[in-house]
Formats: sequence, C-alpha cells, structure tokens
Amino acid sequence: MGAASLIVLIIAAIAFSGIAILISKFVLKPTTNKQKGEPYECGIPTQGKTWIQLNVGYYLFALIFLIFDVELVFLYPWAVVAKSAGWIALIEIVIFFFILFMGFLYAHKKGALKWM
Amino acid sequence: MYRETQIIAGSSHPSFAEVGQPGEFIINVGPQHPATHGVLHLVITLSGETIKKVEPHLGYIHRSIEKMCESLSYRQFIYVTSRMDYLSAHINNHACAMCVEKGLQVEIPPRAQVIRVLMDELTRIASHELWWGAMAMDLGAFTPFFHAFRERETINDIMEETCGARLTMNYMVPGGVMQDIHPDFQKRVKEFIQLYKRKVHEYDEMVTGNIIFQNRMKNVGVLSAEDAISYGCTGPTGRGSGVSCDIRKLYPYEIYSTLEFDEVLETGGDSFARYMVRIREMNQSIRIIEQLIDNIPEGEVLTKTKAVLKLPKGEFYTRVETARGELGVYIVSEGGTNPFRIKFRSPGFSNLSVLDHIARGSKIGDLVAMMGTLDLVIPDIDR
Amino acid sequence: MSVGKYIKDVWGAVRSLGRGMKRTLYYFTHHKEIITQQYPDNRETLNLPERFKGEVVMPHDEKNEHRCTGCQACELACPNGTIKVVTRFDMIDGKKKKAIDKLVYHLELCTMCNLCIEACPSDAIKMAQTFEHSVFDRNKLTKILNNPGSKIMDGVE
Amino acid sequence: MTNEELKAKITELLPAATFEEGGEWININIESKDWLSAAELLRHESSLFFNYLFCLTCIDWKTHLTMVYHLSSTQYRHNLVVRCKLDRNKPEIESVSHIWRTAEFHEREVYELFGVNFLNHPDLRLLILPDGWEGKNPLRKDFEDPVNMIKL
Amino acid sequence: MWSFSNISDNIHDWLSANFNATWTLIIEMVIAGTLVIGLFAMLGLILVIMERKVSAWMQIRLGPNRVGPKGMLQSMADTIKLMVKEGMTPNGADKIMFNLAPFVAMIVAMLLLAPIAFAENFQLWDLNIGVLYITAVSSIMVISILMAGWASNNKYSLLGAMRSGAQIVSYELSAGLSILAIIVLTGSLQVSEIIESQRNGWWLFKGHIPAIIAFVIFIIAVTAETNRAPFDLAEAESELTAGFHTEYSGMKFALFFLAEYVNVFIVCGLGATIFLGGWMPLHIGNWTGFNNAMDYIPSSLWFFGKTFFLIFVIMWFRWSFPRLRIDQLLNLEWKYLLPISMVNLLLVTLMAIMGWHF
Repeated sequence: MGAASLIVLIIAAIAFSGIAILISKFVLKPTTNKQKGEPYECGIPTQGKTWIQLNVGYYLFALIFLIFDVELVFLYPWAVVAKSAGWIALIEIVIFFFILFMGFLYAHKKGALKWM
Repeated sequence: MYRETQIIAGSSHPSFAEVGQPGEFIINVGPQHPATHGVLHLVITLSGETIKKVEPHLGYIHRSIEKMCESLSYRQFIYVTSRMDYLSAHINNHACAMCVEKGLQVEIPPRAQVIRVLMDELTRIASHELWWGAMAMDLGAFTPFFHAFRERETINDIMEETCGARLTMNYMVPGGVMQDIHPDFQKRVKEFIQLYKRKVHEYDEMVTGNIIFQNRMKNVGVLSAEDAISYGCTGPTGRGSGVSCDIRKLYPYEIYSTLEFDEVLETGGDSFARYMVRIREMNQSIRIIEQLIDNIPEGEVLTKTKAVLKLPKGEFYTRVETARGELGVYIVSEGGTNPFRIKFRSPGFSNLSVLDHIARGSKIGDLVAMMGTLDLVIPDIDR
Repeated sequence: MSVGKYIKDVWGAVRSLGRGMKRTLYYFTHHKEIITQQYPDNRETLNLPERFKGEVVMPHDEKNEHRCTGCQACELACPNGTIKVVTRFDMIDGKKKKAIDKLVYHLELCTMCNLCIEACPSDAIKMAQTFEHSVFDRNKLTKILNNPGSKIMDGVE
Repeated sequence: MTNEELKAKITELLPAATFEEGGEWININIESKDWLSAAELLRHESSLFFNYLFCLTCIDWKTHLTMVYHLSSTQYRHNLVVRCKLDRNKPEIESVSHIWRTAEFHEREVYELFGVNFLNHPDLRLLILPDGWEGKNPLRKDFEDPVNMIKL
Repeated sequence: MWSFSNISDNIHDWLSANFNATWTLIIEMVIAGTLVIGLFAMLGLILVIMERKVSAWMQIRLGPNRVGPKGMLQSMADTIKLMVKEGMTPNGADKIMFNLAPFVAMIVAMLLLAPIAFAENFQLWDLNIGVLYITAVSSIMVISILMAGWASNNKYSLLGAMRSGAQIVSYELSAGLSILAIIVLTGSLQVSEIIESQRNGWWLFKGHIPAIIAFVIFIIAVTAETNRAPFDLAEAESELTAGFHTEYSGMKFALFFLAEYVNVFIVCGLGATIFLGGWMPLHIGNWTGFNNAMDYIPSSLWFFGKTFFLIFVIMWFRWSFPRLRIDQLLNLEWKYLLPISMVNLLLVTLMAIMGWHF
C-alpha cells in the first residue's frame, strides 16, 4: 500500500484512542471532590514543587546516547554493503570501532557512565 | 459504641517546610505504598535518585495497646499482643504468658513447654516465609511470593487445627497452653518438614542465587556492629551485622538450653547478610522442630492456676526472641488483678530507627531492599 | 578487569538467571502443583478443623434446652465486652432460681480469643466453625445466643 | 560479671546511686540531674561497658514519674536497671540519644506518651500522635480517652 | 492454499473492477484502518489474558477463570471496566500534554505496524529501510513517556519518566547493534528481503554463535526498551507506585497499557522476522517430506507462532526475575551489552566476509 499506509495508521490510532476516550466520557458522569484532583503521593499532600531541576545523572546518559546513536546511524549503510565490500569493510569498521571505543573508554574513565 | 476519630496525620512537618538545595525534593513513601506493607509513612528527601534523608512518621494504626492492657486482667491482655507483631503472634503470647508466670512463680508442665517451643519455631518459619516472599516482591519478583505462601499456608493449616486460628491464635495462656495439640499435629508437622526440605532449594534457585537479586542486596544498607548495638537492632538485623543477640542462646528460656541449634551470624552487615541470616534461621528452626516433634512428653498442658490471677507487687521483665528480634515484656504490678503498667519493647521499633542511618546516600531502589530486609511489621512498631 | 573474569562473570550471570527460569518453567508446565482453592465453589467440600474459632454459639438439644446457668463467667472473662448476660429469676417449685433471659453476643467486637469458652464452667457455649460473617447491616452482628423459649437443661448447676 | 561484682563496682563508681532489691537484675535509683554523667560512665567505663540500651520507658506512679532504663552489655552480658524519679508536673531529663542511638526514637515515644521533656534531644517532635496534639499524654494515668470504645 | 495474500489480492481485484482507482485506494485504506484497529484491540485482549495466565501458572495459581470459558474473556471484562472509569486529569497537571501523551504512545505503536510482514505478501508497506524505520520510530515512544511523566505534576511520575528516558535511549544502542549483526549477513534493510534470505534456514541457526549472542542481546535490549520487567523501572511499582502513569486512569491508562503490549508484540515480531525467519516455515536441510509438511502450515501461523513464542519468553523473564536498580541497569548496558555487541558485530562481519555461514 506504500507510504499512504502511514496516514491510515495515524488516523486509525487517533480514531481508536479518541473513540475509546469519548465512549468513556459519555458512559459515566464525572464526580468531583476536593481531594480527587490532587497528585497521588500515597495519600499525603505533596510538599514543595514537582517541576524542579533534576539531577544531571539522567541527562548525561542522553548526551552519551546522542553521540553513540549518531555512530550507529553511520553503521546502517555500512552494514548493508559490508558483505559485498569485503575486507575493506572489516578494516574500516575495526578502525571505526577503535575510535568509538577510545571515546567510550574516555567517558568511562571520566566517570560519565557512573550513576550519580 | 463507635465514634470515628478524625486524625489528620502528616499534614505539616515543620522541619520540612523549607526545601533544601535545588534538585532536591521531598517524596512521601507510604502510608499507602506497595513497599511499606502496612501504613508506615516515610518522608524521603531525594536528590535525583539519591536519598538524602529518611524520616519515618508513625501512628497510623497506633492502638495504644499498652494503655489497653492496663484495664485488662492478666489472662485477658495476652490476646491483644497477638495483634502487635501479627506474624509472630505465638511468640508474643509466649512472652506475655512467661512474664505473668514469672510473677506468679508457677512452673509450667514439660509437655506445655515443648509445645510452646514447637509453636514458636513454626511461627518463626511462617514469618520468615512471608518475609521472603514479600521482600522478593518488593524487589520486583512476584513469583516467589506465591511459592512462599504455599509453605506458609501449610503451617497455618497446622496452627488452625491445633489453635483454632490462623494468625491471632491466643493459644498460650499463663500456666501453659490452652488446649492439647491436635492428634494429627505430629503427622502434619512431619509432612511440613518433608515439604520444606523438598522445596528449600527453590529459594536458592529463585532468589538467593539470582545474580540480579544479589547485586540488589550486596553492599546495600551496610550496618556496622557498633551501630547495630547502639541502635538496638536485634534479631536477624543485628545478627546480620555480626552482633550475637539471639535471646534463645544468651538468656535461654523454656527448654531452649537443652536444644541443639546454632545462632546464625553473618558478618556482612548489608542487606544480603540480613537476608542470609533469615534463610539460615529457617533451617535452624527446622532442626529444633525435628528434635522435638518425636519427643513431646506426655502429661498435662496447663498448670492449674487461680481463676483470677494476681501478680505480687513488683516489676517483671521477660525477653524472648521473636522472628524480628528481641521482644521485651515489662510488667509493673501494684498487686492488683490488672497490670499497673505494661511496656512492650518491640524489635521493629528499634529496627526502624536505623533506617535513616543506613539509607542515606543510597538509591530509592535500595530503600526498598533495606525495608525488606529490616522486615518491618507496622503494628509491631505502632503497637 | 581481565577478559577472562569478564567472560566468567557473564557466564555466571546467565547461569544463575537460567536456573530461575528453569524453575518457573517447571511450574508453568506442571499444573498439578497449583494450590488455588476455588473458594465459593468448594463450599460443600470445605472442611474446617473442629477447633476453628468462628463464632460463639450456644448448643441446644432437641427439647430446646441449653446448659447456661447465667453465672456470667464468660462476661467477666471477655476482654472487650463482647458478651452480655441478662438474667432473670424463675420461680421453680416455689424457689427463686437464677436463669438467663438473654445472652447477647456482639460478633462485631469478638476477637475469637476463646477465653469465654475456657471460662464457662458448664460447657454451655462453644465455638462454631462458621466464617462467612459479612452482612450489610451492623446490627445483624449482635446476636442473642439462646433460642426463644429455651430453658436450662436438667441437672446443670 | 555477676550481680554482686556489678553491685560492688557500681557502688564504687556511682556513690550517689541507691540500690533497690527485687527482680533478677541490679536496680539502681539515680537523681535525674546526675543521669547524664552516670550514663556516660556506664557506657564508657571499660569494666561495665553497658553499650546496649534494650528498653527505655516511663512509669506514671500518679505522684511522680519514673524513667526506667534497661541496660545490657554485649561484651560481659550483664544487665542493669536504672531508675530516675521525675517531677510529674514538669518532667525533665537529659537525653541519652547521643550515647545510645536507639534512645532517640524511644525518647520521642516517651515524650509524647508521658510528656517527659528530654533536654538536648536532637529532634524532639511527635512521632506517633497526630500533629496538633497538645498537652494530653495518653499513657498518663489521668488521661481519659473521649472516644474510648470499651468500658469495662 | 488459503492465505492472507490471496484474500487481499481478491479484494483488490474486485474493488478495481467495480470502482475507479481513487475510490479503490480510499476503500482499501478504510479496510486497512479497520483491520489495524481490530488487530490492535485483539492484540490487547489476547496479550493481557496471556500475561495473566502465564503469570498465574508460573505462580502456581489458576489465574482468571470466571469470565467466559477458562476465563478467556477476562480481558474483555477488564476493558469494559476501564471504559466506565473516569479518565481524570489532576489539578496541577499540564492539561494539554497530559491528554496528548496517550495519543502519542498509540500513534507510535500504530506506526510501527507498517513494515511488519504478517504473512507471505501481506504487509502494509514494504519500505526499503524497514528495519531502520522501526528502530527510528520506536524511539519516539520515550517522548510520550516523558510527556506523561512531566505533565502529571507528580513526583513519582517524574522520576519514572526520567528513569525510562535514560533507560530507553541506552538500550536502543545494543538493540540496534544486534540487529545490525544480521543486517551485515542479509545486506538489506528491507523486511521482505530479510525474510527471503532465510528461505534455506533461519539466521539464528545459520549465523552460528554470533547470531545467537546477537539474539540474546536483542531480547534483553527490547525487554528494556519496552519497559518490561526486570527492566520496568519506569513503573517500578514497589518504588514509584506506578511510575509515569501514576496519575492516569480509565481509558487514558488503558491506552498506555495497550501501547505497551503492542510495542512488545512489534519488537517480538521484529525479532521473529530478523532472527527466526518471519513467516518462513521451518526447513531443515534436505528433509523434503518434513519441509513439505512445514510448508503446509499457513505463513501467518508461522509468523504469529514465532512472535508469540518470543512474547512468552519476555513474559517468562518478567515473572522470574527481580527488578534491577537504575545504576545497575545502565551498567549492564554500558559495561556488558554494548561492548559485547560491538565485538559480536565484528565477528559477524568476519564471518560474512569469510562466508562461514550457510
């Protein structure tokens, strides 16, 4: 069916979720009370702000990931032709991995991979 | 007869009014949290995933058992203590009955002594089984919980047959035990021992030997021996830190001095050591039961006591080893039919107090492992 | 970390996980190990041990007679006021004789501690093996144990 | 150490303490103002070495309060009971939570249930009772629970 | 022989005979959309009951057995229950983001269906970079989780979302590398070609040990990517109650739930396609009789059979293991899976060049 299928899928997803939510909206009468809308924190009112700056630990992995994922994208076209390119491909990838691994080791040594 | 009391707990905590550094936030774990197994409320200060401070807030199910006991007679108050540490109800009852007997200065018949010890050890196994399952569930493995319940239910069935209840038995009374054991008791206990021996290797396969589990437990919540003593940690929590604190060995009561069993000690002090202490303790309990099950002496199970018990003026203290640690029962008598004051030194209360000390600097996931291995039973803490 | 130790670590980890998976697969394929009880369906075959403490009952014989003398030992023994004995005085053969009017039992307060049964000198009450106590109205939990019109058995003092 | 040896040793080290007969363990009475120094002595004196406080509680005698400390030594396995009489209207005693860490929670419990004020306690707040609970101390003998369920 | 491709061809022929090209396309799109929604709903129902039964049997329980024959309609009842629940939005939440997040999750899960070959010649879009497409689109999933976690204005949700962010992006690397190991052997990213290359045997068997290592790493990585236990840190019910969907209720929660299960299905389908030959029947060497017998089983059954086997394996993990801690999770990825899969990729390349595989 080709690329048109993507449109079908997106519409299907929206329709499915939309209809499901709408049905549940129609089926019941919402009730309200004071506590209902409070964020759940084991039944205790939450203290302090929730939307705060978070520890850098989480983001560091995103950064490292970014670097590695870009390398991974390079690998896809290489992988397709690797078999036909033969030894050149292997040598190339060894060099590529060597550099990548050095970067990895550097990150490891710097403690970027240790959770803080 | 009933009136609802309005208790608004934890509405404002002065020490937490101001929030500390940026990136730190305060999270409430409990009273309705899957990992607290009851209504423990922990206020945790977090920085990212790292715990800066843990502060327990208690009292959600505080029934003031100590006050209640002051208005109950020496026969009656024992039933309340089953509701303290409900997982080792027999041992609580045992401690209270022993304390009253100490005051009355009665000897209990040898048959009752053996039955009491047998029941205690069965309770200990049942309690550890539940702890094992619940702790594995806290760490995210659901299956062991059900496997542990299979063995635990067997014990509960045995209890039900003899004592008539599965959890809060009120079987031990001053002077002995309430009823003689059921005729099938010995057979059923032997069957249970067989079942346990057949299944015990599964504990190792499912949890103990599992690499994920070991990594979750090792070097988590390390408690040194000095701190364990200073914080009053007893039971498997203290013994995991290498503190010899088994009351059954140190201050033997009933027939424990004649029995062959080892005090289980681990030196790691981390969660894994506490875990291993309990696992090995179950084997020791099985060993005690095996020694006794064929050697229950014949005879009476209940010494004749007066219908209304009166303790002489004085103070009486007994210490027993429950599944969680040292339980102390302290009765102050003024010579009347009711205790003047009763204090229960519950093991969970002291074990909880160490949580803040060992949890600082670890992750949220570790907190669950620590709480699991401290084996907190909230009614025991709240009493 | 040497490469050898690295490989050994990985192998050890895989093996320990494999053991756990073997165990769960065993139970997955062995349905006879299942321990679930089909509770409301197996009501007929459900056997509770005779000592099971369900609720306090007062057995009556076929002549509608019970053994309770109204001595109030159970009321005194009860730690939380579950039992209330209401007595009256019957005139039997010109003598005043104490007998129970009602024995009120609050199931909602009862903790099944068995102390009343131990205290009873004439074995008038016993524990029943019932356990399905839930009702929609709390008042239904307050029970009167003696049957209407019942009287004390001969020979029980 | 046996009880007699212990008694002799304590008489020597704590002349202010008075002994009380009864019970399986040595009982001593100490003035509440002497308690902190006595506690440090009991904990750190190498021949006594009471490093384990296994029970800390309070008794309301209607005329006065008594703090009861059950001490034990994990090294010598001897036990000691220490009592301190407190004024019922203004109960005050030094905290020992820096000597035995377990005292911190137990003292908080006694603080709210008996109203004993522990001086120099690091964090003397309500532990069990709900916030805003003031003045009434449930385990005092004159405390009446307005919602007491059972009247016997 | 009965097969999906015959049916779809017949429909297509009938439509083109009766309508013009535009209408044919529109009607086909409508049919496809309905089918996809049906597949979605069915997958949700089947996978939920499957999970509950698998967990029950592993836990020596019976599992749901009251609704329908042997409890098979239990998930239907659950759906109805979720439908009549109120899907509420908490007061302090970012309302737009909060309500958008389940939609994003669903769209991502739905989009992933495009290149999956359900049977012989039965595929929505056989694009030439099919595998890359799946890896690319599936990483959008993390956005919906982050949206949900952040918008909820709940600390548990926020922590859960942050965890899953770090987790999903990390495990994508080793998942990608283990897929690449097979891509090196096939020399194509197109799903149909990958399947075609396994006509004489599945890559899991043809690729010797490196392929098996790649397969194991792939399974571990996708378990982590779909937030399934033992890597369910985003939900971690004993630590964060329910993680990023703590505040979701009713149908909005159900959509996340459904999306998670469909994601599991898709990654398992991808695994089945790459390692186990997709809809290719099992052929062993030159056992002609055996091979013919295998051919007789419809291709769709082969695909679903393999996929459900992999789903079972992932469920098996879930009910066997405890949860990892966040730093251990990332250690596992960066210290073990990534280096191993890199070395493995080199091995596979060497193998491909030397022609050591069959």
